[in-house]
Order: sequence, then structure tokens, then C-alpha cells
Amino acid sequence: MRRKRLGILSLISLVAVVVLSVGLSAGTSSAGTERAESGKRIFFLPKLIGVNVFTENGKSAKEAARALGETVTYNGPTEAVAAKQVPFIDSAARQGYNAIVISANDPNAVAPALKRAQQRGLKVISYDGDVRKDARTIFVSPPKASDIGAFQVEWLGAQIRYRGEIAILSATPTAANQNTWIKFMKQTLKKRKYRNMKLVKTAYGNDNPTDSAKETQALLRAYPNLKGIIAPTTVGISAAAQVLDQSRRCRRVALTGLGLPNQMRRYVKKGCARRFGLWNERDFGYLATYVASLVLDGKLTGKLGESFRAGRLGTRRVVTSDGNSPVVVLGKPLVFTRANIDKYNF
Amino acid sequence: MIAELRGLKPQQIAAAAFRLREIGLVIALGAAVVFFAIRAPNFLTVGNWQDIARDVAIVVVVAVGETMVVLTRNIDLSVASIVGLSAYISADYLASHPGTALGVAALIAVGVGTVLGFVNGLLVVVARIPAIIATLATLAIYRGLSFQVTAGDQVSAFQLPDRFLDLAASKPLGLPTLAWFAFAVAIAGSAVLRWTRWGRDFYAIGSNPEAARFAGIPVGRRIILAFTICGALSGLGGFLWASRFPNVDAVAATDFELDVITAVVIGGVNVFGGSGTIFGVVLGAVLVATIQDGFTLLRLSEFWKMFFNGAAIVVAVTIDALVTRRLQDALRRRRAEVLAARHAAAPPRPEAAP
Amino acid sequence: MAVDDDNRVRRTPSPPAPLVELHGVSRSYGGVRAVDGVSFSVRPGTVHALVGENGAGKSTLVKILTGIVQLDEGELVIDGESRRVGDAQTAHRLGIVAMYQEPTVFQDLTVAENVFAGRHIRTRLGTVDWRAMRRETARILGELGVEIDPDTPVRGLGVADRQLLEITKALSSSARLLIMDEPTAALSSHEVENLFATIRRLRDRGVAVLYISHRLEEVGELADIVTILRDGRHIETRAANELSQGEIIRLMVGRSLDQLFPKEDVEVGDVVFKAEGLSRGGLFADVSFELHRGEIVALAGFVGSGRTEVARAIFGVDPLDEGQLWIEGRPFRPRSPRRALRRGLAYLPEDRIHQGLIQPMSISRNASMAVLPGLTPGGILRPWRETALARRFMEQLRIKASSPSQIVQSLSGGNQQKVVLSKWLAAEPRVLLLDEPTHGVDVGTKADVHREISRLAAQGLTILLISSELPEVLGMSDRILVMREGRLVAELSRADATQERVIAAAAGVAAA
Amino acid sequence: MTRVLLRLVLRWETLLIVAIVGGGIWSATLSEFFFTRINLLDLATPYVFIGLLAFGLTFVVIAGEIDISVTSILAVSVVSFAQLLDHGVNVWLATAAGLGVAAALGLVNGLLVGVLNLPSLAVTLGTLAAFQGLAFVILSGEGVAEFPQRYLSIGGGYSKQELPHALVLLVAAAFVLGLLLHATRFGRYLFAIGSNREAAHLSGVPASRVRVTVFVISGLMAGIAGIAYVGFFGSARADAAQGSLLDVVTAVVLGGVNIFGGAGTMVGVFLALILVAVLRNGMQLANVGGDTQNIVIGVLLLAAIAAGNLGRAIQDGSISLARLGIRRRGVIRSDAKEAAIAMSVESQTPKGR
Repeated sequence: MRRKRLGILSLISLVAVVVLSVGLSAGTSSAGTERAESGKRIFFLPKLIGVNVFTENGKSAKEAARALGETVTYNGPTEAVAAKQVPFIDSAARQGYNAIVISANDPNAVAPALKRAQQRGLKVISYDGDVRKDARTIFVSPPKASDIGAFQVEWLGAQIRYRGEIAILSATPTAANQNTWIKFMKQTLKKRKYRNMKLVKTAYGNDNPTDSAKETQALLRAYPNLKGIIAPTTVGISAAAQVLDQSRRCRRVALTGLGLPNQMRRYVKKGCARRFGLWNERDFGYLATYVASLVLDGKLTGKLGESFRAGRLGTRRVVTSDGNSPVVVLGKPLVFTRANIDKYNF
Repeated sequence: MIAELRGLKPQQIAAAAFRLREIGLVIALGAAVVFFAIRAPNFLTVGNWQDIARDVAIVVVVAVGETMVVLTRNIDLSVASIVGLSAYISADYLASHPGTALGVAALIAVGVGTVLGFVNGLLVVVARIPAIIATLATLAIYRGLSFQVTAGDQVSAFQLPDRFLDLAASKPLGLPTLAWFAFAVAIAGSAVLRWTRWGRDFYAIGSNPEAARFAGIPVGRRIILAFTICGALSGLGGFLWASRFPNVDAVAATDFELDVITAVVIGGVNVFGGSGTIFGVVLGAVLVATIQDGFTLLRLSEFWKMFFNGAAIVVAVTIDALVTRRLQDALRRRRAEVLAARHAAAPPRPEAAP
Repeated sequence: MAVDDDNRVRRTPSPPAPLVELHGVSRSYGGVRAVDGVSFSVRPGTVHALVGENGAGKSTLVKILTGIVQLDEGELVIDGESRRVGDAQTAHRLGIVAMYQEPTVFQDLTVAENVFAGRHIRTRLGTVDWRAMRRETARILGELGVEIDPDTPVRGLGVADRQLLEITKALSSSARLLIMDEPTAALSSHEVENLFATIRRLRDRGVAVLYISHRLEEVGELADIVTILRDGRHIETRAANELSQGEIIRLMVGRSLDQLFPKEDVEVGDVVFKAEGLSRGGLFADVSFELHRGEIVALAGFVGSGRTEVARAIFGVDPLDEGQLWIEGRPFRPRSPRRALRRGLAYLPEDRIHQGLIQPMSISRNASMAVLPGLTPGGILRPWRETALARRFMEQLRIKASSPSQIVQSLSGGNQQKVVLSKWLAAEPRVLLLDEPTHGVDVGTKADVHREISRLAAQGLTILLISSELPEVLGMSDRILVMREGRLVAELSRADATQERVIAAAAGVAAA
Repeated sequence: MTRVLLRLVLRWETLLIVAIVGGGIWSATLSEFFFTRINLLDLATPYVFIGLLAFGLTFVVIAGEIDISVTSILAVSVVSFAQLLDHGVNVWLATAAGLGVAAALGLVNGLLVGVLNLPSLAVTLGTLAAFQGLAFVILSGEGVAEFPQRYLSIGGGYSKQELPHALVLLVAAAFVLGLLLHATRFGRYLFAIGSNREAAHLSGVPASRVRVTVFVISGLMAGIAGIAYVGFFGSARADAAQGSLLDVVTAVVLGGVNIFGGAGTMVGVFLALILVAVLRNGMQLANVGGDTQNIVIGVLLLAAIAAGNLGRAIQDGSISLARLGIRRRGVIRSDAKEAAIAMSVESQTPKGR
């Protein structure tokens, strides 16, 4: 008797799980399509779905789509793995999308698939995480990589009077953008102004909070004279802030890097990260989508110096940055401090 | 250590072998501590041990539940997904109801975990799907639910009350609150496994499921119970997770099951069920964290550190196996001496065949 | 294990009301009636023997009584009331306790906990009362005259100790109906006597004992009532003293077996195998013997005396600490079963289920396992060759199966044992080590196995036969080696050997 | 006759084919783009490296062990190859070296498990991390992306513009490994060891050697999967194939390989891979969210195993209901299973002797 009852129960729970998931996905799914009757179809492919940064990018992409009368589909893998982005690229190509906007997990691993897509006539715009230059038309960059590197060094230097041991808490050792920024940070540190700041260690928190927290703790322990940490990753900076907060060390060790205002609000107010930055993620997806739309219309070809209007963001120009491939820059980074952080909500 | 066993009766040696895993772990931990204490100047500081305690705490809470499942010759791979989902749901509730007592939020997290763990148990027992497969599937399904529930959003630290975040920060009596939670769960888990009938049943089931059935143990219900407890503790782990890592989104605690299973395996719980203790698991978790911590303090290159962390697991398993074999050998030789002594006392009288 | 008629206590013939009555109990498995309309009753204070060949329905009956399977038809009346025994717990509540033929121990738990698994003694707080469990276990073990510490983990116990543990488990419960399935299979005679004394004591206390055994001499010694089953049907229930062993056998098989152990006399040839000073710490020491062509030599002794260990070491399963071996005059170092096999040795292990067979594989795949390299030149399988091999042995050993592709786990125990034997005979060994080749098989299979062994010896095969059954030892062998506590203590020729002398040597007492 | 038919119908592989057809029809209703020649031919290509890993793992699992370090082995193999290539070594020499490294790492696992007799889950849990670290030591955080076209075309090229070489590689590997598994003595030994190691050892099966060999095969397949990976993705990094372990295990398990060893077919694993590829592709084309895709695959896994249990129960029922009487459970390992078998043997003895 009991067995039978349990059997029914388990069936019910299984069905419930399925119904729940399908129901939810129909309702509030993080992935989805913003549809327009006419217009072109743009596939917006983040590194992974389910995390706030990309959700914000996706939302603003849809906002741009509404303004432009295009259709944007936001979808992607649940892990930040290049191999899992490829099926999405191929599928977008076969479905007859007109363009792909992608933030790549590995600049090279997605390139063959993107080239296949280009051969079928799709336009490829990369943003945030760039891909190989021959696999895309334009890269929509956050602030220039050299700027990002230099700014973060400055933000930290300002907090520690430009002297003392510092460390970098990065994401994964293979993250291309992280590595570029770190490269520029090291260049910046060679400048006279920063000669008393000594980089002692680059640690990797693998973009997950547990590892990032452990690494932060270990940094603090292994380098007792550590004055500051730069964490150019949103996961890293928030985990580092938590560790400083939880171990009551906010006054002794300064923290900066790239972080989301919402994640960092508490710690900015407590003085754990007095100054850090990020670009406006709301604008980022918006701009990338605009660029994609204009490229599709042939109004933008990627020639140096070309300028265009990007909706509410005003006029932008194609520049050559980090080499000689066409890049559109989002703009200067936002700097968050206790004074302004409540103005931002993402 | 083996030399000391000389004077013991074989059965006492067997009993010692029974507890061997813990002995080996204590030795390994001791060796690691001595090594790092000599090589890494900041290793033996109160602060460092507080950090380790904080790192280990959530692993231990979930590992206690995992231990119960593994003891019954099953495995739960979905714990990290349960941690993530319950972390989000309880944090979200706290964020939208800031006045709520923490106990209520904890109950919500535990409740979510309990339900998900119960479903795992049903799949294994009623639908008869091998646990490793069933929970591999629910690992994906529960994580998928997390994505659906969060819809790409997150709960951020500033939305959560300070008293909640203090769980991770405060250190009553010098031990982080999180570690007190882990301590309480470990004590309760040990007590259950030692002193309750159903706790003992877990061992019996893992040791020999069919015999357990013949002995009148309600095997199916016990396995469901183990999964449910594991789910509940994962839920509690989720609650604690949200206080330690208060920016919670859909991918919270991804891959955390590897940490938990590593602690359980290193802690000497037999993967095929039937033996293992919570004490061992706690030691296992601490050992792993200590090694990781020590290598960082040694300022080892990041990449070599990764290599050595993995190698340390292999070395620990190898040493353990070799010591166990040595001990079994010692046991056999001890019996040889007893037999020889008996023969010397009463020499055999071979009968000549005519 | 001499039968002593004077010892038998007969009870007065005014039996109390039956404890358990079976009325037309039937149980089918997929159209096969395993138990078919069986009716008899078991009264308190009696030892009720249940005999029958393998497949007669005894185990199914036990499972019905203990709630592990449900009956299809008929009625179970307990204490005069019709009851449904739905699961093992219900059976426990009703005081029905079974010990099974295959030891069902928990390797990882201690002896005391094994005894009380599933029904731990509890303190007033509801926690497990370890001290009481230890005390109670020690008491029962003492009663059986066994020296085992209740705190020993079972992993460290031998087969015989596990059997004892199983008995202890059954005795520890306040059973009203105690079901014992082949309890003496692995016991020494001293332990058997203690067990029988305990069973008699329980009987005198009013406990009903349902005693299942293939060993008819035990039935004769112990039982008050005998029930005989055949092919799932009830054949006869009668007072034990009205039935002779021959009669029981005739009723069991429906034909009489006059010659159970048909060893032919063969001219014994040269030395084929020689062992000198074999030792393995703690298990056996200084074992030396020779085997001749065409000879069957029995290795007798109680379970745990080191017989199996010697055979395993010779076959290269476990390492030898010391000692030398020669096969046909050439020295041989056992390193692995594979090498031993190449040198013409074969070893039929005592545990057919765990060591003898790959259960989910077919007859032909099991039979060809040891000779696969020869059947598969270049490493490529030739299934037809395996089938042919299996067919040959199915005929030769009279294996009852639908085809060589039948899965062995669906065969009866006797036929499974014949498949194991096929595997080793296929290897065409020069020396065959047989470890309990007829353990737990039915009378018919036993005769088949004996006939085959005898025939092979006549063809010049050398056989070392390990057996706990004295009639088998005495009937089959040309020579008997006796081991005690890891040493070879006696060598008896066929002419000299009597049950008494073998037991005396094995137990270390002066020969009668 | 009906019994034979029933057994055929209830074969796991048959169920998988039915599921693939069903999944195909479902996918076709989800998206009009599914039933196009190019899509059908190409839909498995991104999963080829997973399939090759799964084929290697199949040997390990059938032998009763597990190897969760395969993705890390792939990474080490790929980066060793890339590093050598970068230093001007001939591409085919570097390929051979990459395969050699992969096999050597498999050998390390194999020696630890097969010779030292350590539990494979614990060992490969350790080597999963250790090998990953090794991959980073070899190539730190950089990536190599310049490879000769001829090399890339193994995993990423197309014949006649539409038949992916990777698919040919996958089918060929399935065929060769299927033969190795089902038609050789070595394969037979695997099943024997996976079902009952002790009995196999006592029967003269070289259990240690075979167990070492399966890990070497698994390592070598990780190396070959690495070639397909680099060919298709055109990138060699130390984190290659990270995050694919669950997919690999899913393919093996869904393919009907008994997770406790002793049973499974190469065809099954191949079909399971195709099934997952079909469903993922269909959902991809219908723009179903990545998270929902995972849920569907998870539910499929559960449903498949549950259906298999049901099917087996029916199949047994047509021969004997005994197995239903004895409540079998997947989690129960051999000794208990055998005890159950021992108990059920009596009732199955043929009648009328």
C-alpha cells in the first residue's frame, strides 16, 4: 500500500517539477525573444545566462530592439564555456538570423562557428568578450583596455597613497579580457607615479565566490603587508569585499576593481571598497544592438573614423583600439563612490 | 603505530583498523600542519584558523548530509544545486521581508532543501533509478529551476539585513558563527549515526542492502530519509551560503558538490557504503582546506597549486590504502604468532599411515 | 557427528495447539508453481525438519513465513487466527525469525550490532543501548561455546564465524518459530553439538524450530517431525523416528540412491604435484604433501583450519610466505591464477556465487572463461567455438538448461555448480583443486559431480578434494590429509580412514 | 517467438532509436529548420568530442570503475600538442605526442586504480584537479589558435561542404571501439571484471592488466577527443572541455551502460549521444532557454532509466515474475544482487527432473 502511495507521490512531484519549469519558462524566463512584426532578427549571445550583468545587457538589447523595430533573441548556455556557445551560433545561422551579438568565452573557440555564420551572410558583432578579428565586423568595447587597466591602478593608488604591496584577484587564468587588463595594469605600474606600488601576486578566483573568497583570505595571510587588492571581475570584487567585511579588515586593506553597484553598495557604504568602477551595463547591450542593426543596414562598415547615432547614447565613432581592427567604445567607465552609488541600480 | 599493536589481541587490532581512517587522517593533518607551520610563517595564527573554519563550515554542513546518503550506498550529486536554489529563495525572502526573523528564512531554506531531497529519495527508491544517475539528473533539473526562479536576477548584499550577514562575520568565543553551525550539525549528525536506530540502519543498509531487508529494516524508507536529511542540510547550507556570499544568483554554489564529495571521500566514508564517520568527514574537510590554504601561504604559483591540490588527494588516498594493508598484514601475522604459540603448547601428533 | 540414539529426548505425545498452520499454501513465479498447495502445521516445542531437494520449495516456504514473499493461494493460520504476513517486520512481531542459508551479515558492523541489526536494544531515552547489546551477544556466544568478542567487526571473521553469527542472531530474538536453513553448513562438530544443545534447550522452552537441512544424519539426530517436499508439493509429514534415512531419500527424490559416492579404484601413478613447507603467516604453516597421477586426495579438517587458504595460495590467489612447489618435477612459483592455469592447475572455489561464476553471463561464456586465450587466436572472439564447448559439457555433466546462451543466474544451484566445473574441466588441468564442490547442491547433482570426478581420476587426472562432508571425504578419496589450525596433522589411507579417526585428527584429540 | 520479439523491442538500443525518432519529430514541430539536410548532418558535430570522451569512459564504466578526469586529460593533451606546435615541432609529431601524453595520464590513473587498488572515484577526483593544474602549468593562461588547416580539418572540416569529418570520425570510433568491446577477448574480460572481479580473477583473467588498460584507453580517447576539439573549435587552452563532464557521463549512462559495471554497448552510447544532440539541436533551433534545455535533458535521463526499469520488469515477467517478487534496486551492488539471485534460484529450477 505504502509503495503505491509513494509511487503516486513521486509521479506527482516529477510532473510538478516539469510543469513548474515549463510554466516558469513561459512566464519569466531569463532567456527570450523580443519580437517585432517586421525588421531584422538579431541573436544576442552572452557568455552565460542567469547572471545579473548579462541579464542587464539582454534587457537593454531588447530596449534597443524596440527602438529600432528589430527582433532580438537573448539566449545562451548556463555555464561560461565556449564549447557550449557554439551550438547557439550554428542554430542562429540555420534559423536565418541576420546578425549575432556575442560576448565570447574564448576568442578563438567560437571563431570557426562565427565564420561559418558569416559565410551564410550573418553579421557578427562582438561585445565585452572579443573574438578573433576575422570572425566579426566590429567589436563593441567597454572602455579601452588600456584605460581600464590604468584606471584601476589609479583608483587603488588614490586609496593607498600610491605606496605599498598590492595584489590582483582575477577570474580564470584563461579569461582573455582579464589577461589584457592585467597586462595594461602592469604597464601602468611602471610609471613613476606608481613606482612605490609593488604588485606581489596575481591570484585566480575562477569567477566563483568560494574560490575568490579563499584566495582573498590567503592573499591577506600570505602577504601581511598587503595594502590593496584590484579585482577586475564582478564576482571577485564582491567576494573580496565580503571577506574584508567579514574579517573586519576594511580599514587596513583597500579594494578596487570592476563591480556591480548593487552587489557593492553595502561595502561601499561600509568603506570596504571606497572607489571602484564599471561601465554602464544598461548601455552596453543597447549599444551593441544598435551597432548590429546599423551594420545590417549597411550604414556602418567598420571604417576608421566612421560616426553614427546610437539612440539615447548619442553619437559614437569607430576607432581603432588594441590593434588595428574596428572598435566602438562604450565610453569612460563609471566610477562609484559612497557619494554616487545610490544613483545606480544594476 | 604498527609496532604498538604487537601486544594487542587480534580482535583489538581489528577494532583499531575499524577506526584507522580517522587515525590516518589525524596523522596526515598533523603532518600537513607541521610542514606548513615550518615553511609558512603566517600559518599558525588564530586568524588563519578562523579563515579555515569559515571555509570549511558550509562544506561540513552539507557533507554531514552527504555522508548519510553515501553510508546507505547511494550518492547525492545534486547538493550544490539544492544549496544554490535554497540560498536564493531564502535570501530573496529576507530581501523582500526585511523584518523577518532569521529563523523563518532558515526554515524556508531547509524546507526547500527537504522537498528537493525527498524527491531525490523517491526517484531512487520508488522509481528505482540508481542514485548517481537520479541525482545527476536532478543536479541539472534543480539548477535549471534556479535559473527559472531567479529569471536572471540576483539578490544583493545591501538588500539583506546586517544581522543576517553577521552570521558570516561574527566570531563568538573566537570561532566564526558559521563554524558553530557546522559544529552543531556535525555533533548532531554524529549522535544520530551513533545513537539512533535509524542512524545505525544507514550503516546496515550500506553494508548489505539485502540483508538489511531480511533484518526487517525498512530499507526504502530509510534511504528516502537519508536523501531528505541530505536535502534539508543542503538547504541549511544554502541559508549559510547566502550569508557568506550575499550576492546570490542562479549560478550560486555551482560545482560545490565536488568540494563536498571530496571531503566525504577523503574523510574515509566508503564510497560503497557501510562505513565512515562524521568525525572523519570533518577531518577530511579540514585537511583539504588546510592543504589549499598552506599552498597559498607558501606563495606557490597558482598553476602548481592546482596540481598539488589534486595530487594531495591522490597521495592521501594512497597512503590510507597502504596503511590499511599494512595493518591487515599485522593482524594476520599476529594470528600466526597465536597459532604458533598454541602449537608449541600442544604439539601435533601426526598419525603414521600404515 | 555420530548419531547417538540414546541422547534423543522424545516428548510425550499430547501435542499442544499448532503455532503455525499452512492450509493449501501456493505461490507461483511466472506460471511456475514453486509451492503448490502445501499444508502442514508446526507445533510449539518441536523440532520440525523440512527436507527436499533444491527446488522443492523449501526456501519459498520460508520466505512466505517470514513475509518476504506473499502467498497466492491458501491460508496462513498463526495462533489459530488467519494472518497476512505482509513484510519482514510483521513476521518479527509475530515471533517468526529465520536464519538463512547464505550468511546475511553486515561486513562493516560489529558482531553485537549484526546480531541486533534492525532491532537495536534501546535505552529509556530511545537511544541505542550498546552495552546491553554487547552483554546479550556475549551471553549467547557463551552458550554456544564460541570465543568471539562482540566488538569484533565482522569483516575480520571467517566463514564459520559468520555462520555462528547468523545463528546467534536467530537465537537472540524472542522467537516463537525459529527457522534455520542449513545452519551447520560451515560449522565444526564441536560447534554443531553446542548448536544442537541450544536448539534442544529452546525446544524444551516451547519454541518451535523449523529445521532445513540436506544432511539427513542431522535430521535424524535432531528432529521430532519431518516434512518432505518435492517439486513444491507436500509429500509427507511424519514423526522422525518412523522414517529411516533411506526412506527420506526415497521420498525426496522419488527413487532410491543406493550408491552416493561411486569412486572407482584406480592404479595410482607417479608424483605429479609436490608441495614442501608451504607457509602463509597466520593462516597455515609448514604444509608438505605429494599428489600422484589418477589420485583423489581429500584435504579434511574443520572450516578455518587453513584448507581453503592452502588451495588459494597454490593457485596463486594469495601470496605464499614460504615453501616450494613442483608440477611434474619442475618447480613452480604461483604468482597469479593465470600463471597457475598455464601450468596445468585449476581451482574450483568454495563460493560459487561470488567466486565461481559471472552471474549475468551465459553458460557458454562462463564455461569458456578460463580457456578463452586458446579459443580466441589473435584476441578475436569465436562465439561458435564457445558454444560448441558449452554444448559438450552440458551433455557430459548433464546440465539442465535450454541452450548454451542461457544466463547462469537463471539456473538452479546444482546446474550452476556444474557450469563452474565445466569451466575448469575445459582447461584440461593436470591437477584439479576442488573446494567444497558439492556444497549446497541437491542430491542428484552431487551424484553427477562425484561420478564425473571419479571418471576423470580414472583417466589420470590428479584431484585435491576439500570437503567438510565426511561421507564424501571417505567415499571419494584414495588418501586423506587432515589439517588443524593451519598445520597438516594426519595422513590416512583409504583403508584406515574412519569418520572417528578423521574427526579425532582434525579436533586434536587422541583417536578413538 | 513473442518473447524474442518482446526482448528485441525492449532492448535499450531500440528504446533509444524510438526516442531519437520521437525527439526528431518533436524537434521538427518546434522548428521548421530542423528537418533540413544540412542541419541533420551537422547537428552532432559540436558534441563529437563529448562522444569520443564517452566512448573511452564506456570501457572504464563497464569494467566497474569510473574516470572523471577525462576532461582534464583532454586539456593536458591539447595544450601539450599546442605548445609543441608553437615551438616548431612538426604537426603530426606533435599530434602523436599529444596522444602519448593523454595515454600516459590514463596510465597514471590506471596504475593507481589497477595496481594499487585504490577507489577510482577518489583517484580520478584527485587527478581531475591535478591534471587541470598540469594543463595550466604547460600553457599558463594563454591560448594557441594557429593550426595547420590539414590538422583542423580532422575535427572541423567538411566533405563536399556538408558531411562533417568529425561525424565520420565519431562513427568510425564507435565502430572500431564497438568491435574492441564486443568482439575481442579483451572486451569479454571487461564485462567479466565489471560483473564479478573476483570470479574473473580466479578464472585466470588478467584483471589488473585489463583494469590498467581501460584507463589507458580512456586517456587515449581523451587525446583523440582533443584532436576533434581543436579541429572544431580551433582553439587550444588549458581549460578546454571544462564543464563537459556531466554531458559525458550523461551520454554513457543514457546509453544503457550499467553505472556499476558489467553491462553496456557501444551502439547504445552512440545512440544516446545522437539523442541528446537531436534534442539540444531542436530546442536550440526553437530558442528554448539554455536552462530549460538542461531541465529537459535531466528529465529525459530520469524518464529513460525509469522506463528501462519498467521494461525490464515486463521482460522478466514474461519469463518469470520471480524478479518482481524480489525487489531489485539499481543501487544495490553485486553481493546483494547475488544474494537475491541465490534466493530466487530455487523457484526457477526446471520442473520434472
